[in-house]
Amino acid sequence: MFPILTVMVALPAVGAAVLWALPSGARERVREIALGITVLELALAVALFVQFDTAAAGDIQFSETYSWIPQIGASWALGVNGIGLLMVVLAAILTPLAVLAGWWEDRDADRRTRYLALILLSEAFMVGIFAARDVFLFYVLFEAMLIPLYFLIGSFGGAQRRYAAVKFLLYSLVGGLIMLAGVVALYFQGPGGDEAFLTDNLTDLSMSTSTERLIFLAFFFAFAIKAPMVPVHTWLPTVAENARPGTTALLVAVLDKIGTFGMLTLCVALFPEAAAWAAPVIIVFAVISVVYGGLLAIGQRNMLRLVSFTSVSHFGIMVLGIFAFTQTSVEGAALYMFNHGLSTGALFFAVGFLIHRRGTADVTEYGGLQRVVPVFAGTFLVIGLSALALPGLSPFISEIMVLVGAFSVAKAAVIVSTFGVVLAALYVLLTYQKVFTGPVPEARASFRELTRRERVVLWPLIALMLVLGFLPGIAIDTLSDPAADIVATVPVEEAGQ
Amino acid sequence: MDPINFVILASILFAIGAAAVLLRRNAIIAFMGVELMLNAANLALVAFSRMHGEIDGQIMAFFVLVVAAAEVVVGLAIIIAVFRARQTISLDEPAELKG
Amino acid sequence: MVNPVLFWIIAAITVIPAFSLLFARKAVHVAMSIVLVMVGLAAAYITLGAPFLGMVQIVVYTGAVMMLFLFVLMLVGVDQREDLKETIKGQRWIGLFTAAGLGAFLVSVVGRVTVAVSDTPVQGDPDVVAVLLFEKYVLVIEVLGFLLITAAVGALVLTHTPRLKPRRTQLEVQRDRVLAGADPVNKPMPGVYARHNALDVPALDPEGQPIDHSVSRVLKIRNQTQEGVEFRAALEDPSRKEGDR
Amino acid sequence: MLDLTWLLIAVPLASAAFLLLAGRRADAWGHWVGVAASGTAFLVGLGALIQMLGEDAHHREHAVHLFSWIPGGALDLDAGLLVDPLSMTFVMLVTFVGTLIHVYSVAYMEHDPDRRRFFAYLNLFVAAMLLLVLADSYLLLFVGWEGVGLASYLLIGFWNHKPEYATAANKAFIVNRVGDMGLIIAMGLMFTYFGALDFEGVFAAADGASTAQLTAIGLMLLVAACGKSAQFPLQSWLGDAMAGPTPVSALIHAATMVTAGVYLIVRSAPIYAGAPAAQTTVAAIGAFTLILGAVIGMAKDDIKKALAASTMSQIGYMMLAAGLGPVGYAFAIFHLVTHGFFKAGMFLGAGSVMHGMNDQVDMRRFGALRTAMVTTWVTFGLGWLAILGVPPFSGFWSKDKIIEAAFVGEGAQPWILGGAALIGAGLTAFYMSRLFFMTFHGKARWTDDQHPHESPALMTVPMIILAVGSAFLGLFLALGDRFATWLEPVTGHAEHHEPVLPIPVIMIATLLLVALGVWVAWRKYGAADVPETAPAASLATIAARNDMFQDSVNRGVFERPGTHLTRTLVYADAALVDGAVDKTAGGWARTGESVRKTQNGQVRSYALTMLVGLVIVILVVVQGGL
Repeated sequence: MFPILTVMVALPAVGAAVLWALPSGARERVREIALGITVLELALAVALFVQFDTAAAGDIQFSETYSWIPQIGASWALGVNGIGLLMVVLAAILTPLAVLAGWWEDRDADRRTRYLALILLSEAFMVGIFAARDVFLFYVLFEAMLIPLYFLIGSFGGAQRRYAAVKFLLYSLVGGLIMLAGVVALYFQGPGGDEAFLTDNLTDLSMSTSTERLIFLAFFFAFAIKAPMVPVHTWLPTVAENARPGTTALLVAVLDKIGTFGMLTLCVALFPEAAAWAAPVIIVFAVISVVYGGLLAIGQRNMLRLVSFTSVSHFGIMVLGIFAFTQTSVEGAALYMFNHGLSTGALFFAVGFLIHRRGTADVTEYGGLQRVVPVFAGTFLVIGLSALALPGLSPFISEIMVLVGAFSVAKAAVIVSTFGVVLAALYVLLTYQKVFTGPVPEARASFRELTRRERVVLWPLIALMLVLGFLPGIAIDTLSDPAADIVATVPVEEAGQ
Repeated sequence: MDPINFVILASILFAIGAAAVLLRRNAIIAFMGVELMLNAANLALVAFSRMHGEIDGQIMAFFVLVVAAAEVVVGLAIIIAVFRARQTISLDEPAELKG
Repeated sequence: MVNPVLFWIIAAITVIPAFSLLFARKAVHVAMSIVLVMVGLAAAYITLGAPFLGMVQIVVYTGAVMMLFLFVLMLVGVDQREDLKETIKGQRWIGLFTAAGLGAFLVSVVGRVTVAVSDTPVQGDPDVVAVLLFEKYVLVIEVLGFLLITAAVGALVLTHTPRLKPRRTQLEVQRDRVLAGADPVNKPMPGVYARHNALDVPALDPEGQPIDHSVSRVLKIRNQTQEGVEFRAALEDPSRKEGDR
Repeated sequence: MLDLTWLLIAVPLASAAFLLLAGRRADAWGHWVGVAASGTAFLVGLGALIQMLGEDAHHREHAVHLFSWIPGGALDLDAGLLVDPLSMTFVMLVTFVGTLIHVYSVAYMEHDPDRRRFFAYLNLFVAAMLLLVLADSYLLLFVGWEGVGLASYLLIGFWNHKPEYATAANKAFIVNRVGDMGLIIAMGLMFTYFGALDFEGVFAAADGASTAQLTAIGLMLLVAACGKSAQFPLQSWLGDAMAGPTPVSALIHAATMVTAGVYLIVRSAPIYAGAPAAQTTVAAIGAFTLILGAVIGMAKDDIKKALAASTMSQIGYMMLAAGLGPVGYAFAIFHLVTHGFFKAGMFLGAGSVMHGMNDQVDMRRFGALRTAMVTTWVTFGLGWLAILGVPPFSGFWSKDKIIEAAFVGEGAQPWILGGAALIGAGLTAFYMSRLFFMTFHGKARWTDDQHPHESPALMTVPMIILAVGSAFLGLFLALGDRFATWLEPVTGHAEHHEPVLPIPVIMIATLLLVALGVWVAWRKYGAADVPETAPAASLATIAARNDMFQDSVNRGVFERPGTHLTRTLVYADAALVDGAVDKTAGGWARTGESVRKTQNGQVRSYALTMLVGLVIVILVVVQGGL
């Protein structure tokens, strides 16, 4: 069988190497090359999606297993179920758009080459992580991911980019370190042998309750940092403020999903009892994230920080959905991971375009632009509305599935979370109001309408959100079975909130 | 008289050598302190050899002697190299090791 | 057993000079004291039944090592005096305390130990040692040989001053001189006939013309030079006779 | 034709999308596309209505399956339309009145450079409202529900270059969102208790559900309805919503948006049937709001705001009726329909007045317009008579029935609700007459730059049509209880209950109060001179002029504490949460700094350290060994 997943990991990685190897003279067309590679990757992802057997969405498909370090039982094992499939597709969709969105950055061809190579490298790692079927491989990629990101944030970005990069690195490393302890502990609990780290071999382990809980917490902590949950979220606004919008879009839209993805496919799937034990507390933190993120988003003047706080809020909803352990809520959370990627990605891109025009992310510097750039305003509004989960756009479906699905388990949590709905309206509309409404500014001609390239970045995302808003079945079909499997493993406890 | 007294003598010489290394800033003098420490060890070895009636202790001392000679050669060469570079042999001057 | 008197003599000629390590200001003095210590140690070895080692000690230490030290001191400058004032905070007292403590501790421990002394003292004569060295420990000897060679080479490398620029050939030196405006050959020497002190008389070129710059600038300023013309005139004067003027 | 009902939503939606995407090229003719889309929807609806009328009364409920929406898993939901007499009523109202408003807007917005966009939003509004009323599940209804909110946001903020208008738009959307919370929670409850979100499944399960469950759902639905229908305590957005162009106000107040709440309550009849407490709450909220709206309406000098207050009050009537159960459902919808006509007519009339008066909205600067704008005067007058409930105009047939129904019941409830409805009728008569007289009668108080003139035919024709409706629709529908019978398959058969007072007494009392209201208004505003600036007034009047301080209350209770909370949190996030991390990192850095100092680069110092370590090791070894 054609090793499509390995190819999908290798393609961008090789592409990055090629870009690096290009002699200085040949770097003029580097953007086109990078775009070509990412589009090819997207084509592969589409092929993957088409080939995917929806009827068996709960099973791992496109499996590949090669022995890697048999001494410790690590293997190069890839494969996706429905959830992993969607995340791989999401990564493949957003990377070419990130390349396009950053088209105007960097006049210097060498610098541009470095940036694009790092983006490609990130894509390779992202695909690898979402397809990893081996806990050790997952961990290695999880940590390796930090390398391109550290440079993406630290070398390309705003005034405090170094501070932001270090902060990001420290947070991630702390999480990764604790997770490493979990990985090692898991090895000793596992069956051992050549394939000790395959996730298939790690389910249904018999270990003592306290061991299981500790390992669960080790993994969960790392993922909670990645999917920024209050109170370990503060790295995200700093990074968002200082990194390039394109980088942040990839980071928040795809990479942070590793957190929720890991919670779903590792934490819950491998340690169901511990997950059920910890769920009430986690749900409390999730709800705090929802409200806290929303309130802080309202209080921001910097649009990049604002969007990152909205993500904190949305991640709270995803975590709530995961740890409510009902079929609908888990489906909704998994779907939200995808939809949030589209929505937030588009939002960061759009804010990036604004900053490109005016050079600041401060909302108070804007105003009255609706009359000047109506198309931009309309596009921005639609993207903003997707962030507040307006029906008709896909985030709505996932959000309502989480809220409605989790209601039976955690009534109080859901009721408090619905405040997030009001807060979402506030932060989106207030931002739109400050940027686009009000008296038409004096220097109206200096503000350019959305260019064709920018439309190519934003409109496909909007189209996708519309299609999935009305026909979410395309995605849900691949999620139902995995969600059902996960829910089935968790011991049901009737105690509600 | 018991040969153990030579071991006591060796201990005293060793302590004096160590104190020289710690307290003198002249590299050559400190280096001589090192030599004294080595010789103190040798004395102890020979004394043990005498006490146990085994000749191997002397052989060990012989080896130490050879190694010490090699060490002196290299050490003095280093001192000269440093002197050429800095015109001083004070141990307090080279502070590149500062963290 | 060892003669106590001998022991005390050895103790005296080792410990007392050893203190010069701590108190003597001049490195030369220290080195000379250490020579004494080494001799004392050699005596101790001989006393303890290791005559070969004692000889080697004298040859190697007093003869080679300490001489090497003295050579280095010559290179570095014998008169390098050391300021005994301590610069590192606490170093002197902690160092003294630790060293003294170590010594006291070792002495107290060793002093409490009683070891049965062998009744059959071995004598480390050269033939005995030689057999042992080249039979039982031959491999170690070989390795030590390597070590010594390496150390020697290392010392050469360390003390070697590398030539940073290529050596200038004579041709280059000469070319630079001419380019700088020097005479192509040696400067003409002043004076033709030693009728005066000759330094104040300019040389004559092949055409018989005086060469001004062959006379020291200083003499010209002092007006102590002779015009060459005057001499030439005298030279060409047919009425000139030997012993005129 | 019934199978084509999806066109009702699709056509305006497609038209909206087309108009938005077409760009400036479509500026010249785009508005006619909008009118055509709305008109097409009306024709489709009309076809469906005719087909439905041809069917047996008990087979008029049609489920139109559209597509599988959320498949698989526990929440298996299809998108489908429910076409029954109730939704058909709304379809006709929305498309008919909506189309008239479209036509009117062609002329009203003629000079606006963004007219094309305006029509796109109007079409979106109509499509969303139709989706709302046609949906066959609460979730799909919610899509329309939010769509209506979005469209209203876009239209209220249409002239958003004025900051206060943009704020008004935000306010409308956000207050509505508070109501939406109720709907989301209600859906959560339904899914938890009944495992379904479609009407069929929910209503089937509601039969066996406990009162507590149904009450909880009912109250949450009421919260949603309050938001959308501007009922107390979520009424504050309605007045500010006048920021939008006047046709928008007509659309919001007559055909779409505010009626959605009433629809939701009536549609959820099976839930309220098992939750009397929730029902009573609905009625109480309705009664309170109808008085509140009327009181506010009495003090407003802005013609549009007075009309807005009147809407609030009239919707209060409908909510009151809806809260009475099967007795009132039909009348709630009946009043909704007649109100749709006369309120749309009056708003369009107000727009016509503004059109002729340079966008002046202060009634104190109007007066004597009957001479200048005859058509407007007549059509507005018909609407006025209708809302007053003067027989035989439309309002009489619907409102009188509600007042009668309010008096049905036991204990104190009928007296309170009935009394409120009765007093409300008198108050309505007063403030509407005040509005009418101040605008069209008395002396002219125009400013110098105003030259009132009649509006073009494109504006007057819709007004005339609506006026005819205001006049006769009620009579037509009331004859032989036509309308109640038509709705019976949905609302259930209402058994006849006797009010606590005889019906003629109620009717006469109502008419007397109305007459009194008109007379007082005439004395004060028709016959007497009206000062051009508002005179100093009592505390009560000031309160009414300020919407009963609703904004101050909101500001004091929610906005200011909210702002402070946000600011505090932003500060705390930086200082405490982030600060804790930074402090930890800083602490380690300082530890490193101090440890670094021991690496002073002095060889002798290192030697000392080594020796000390050696001594310690020897001590440990020896002491341990000895």
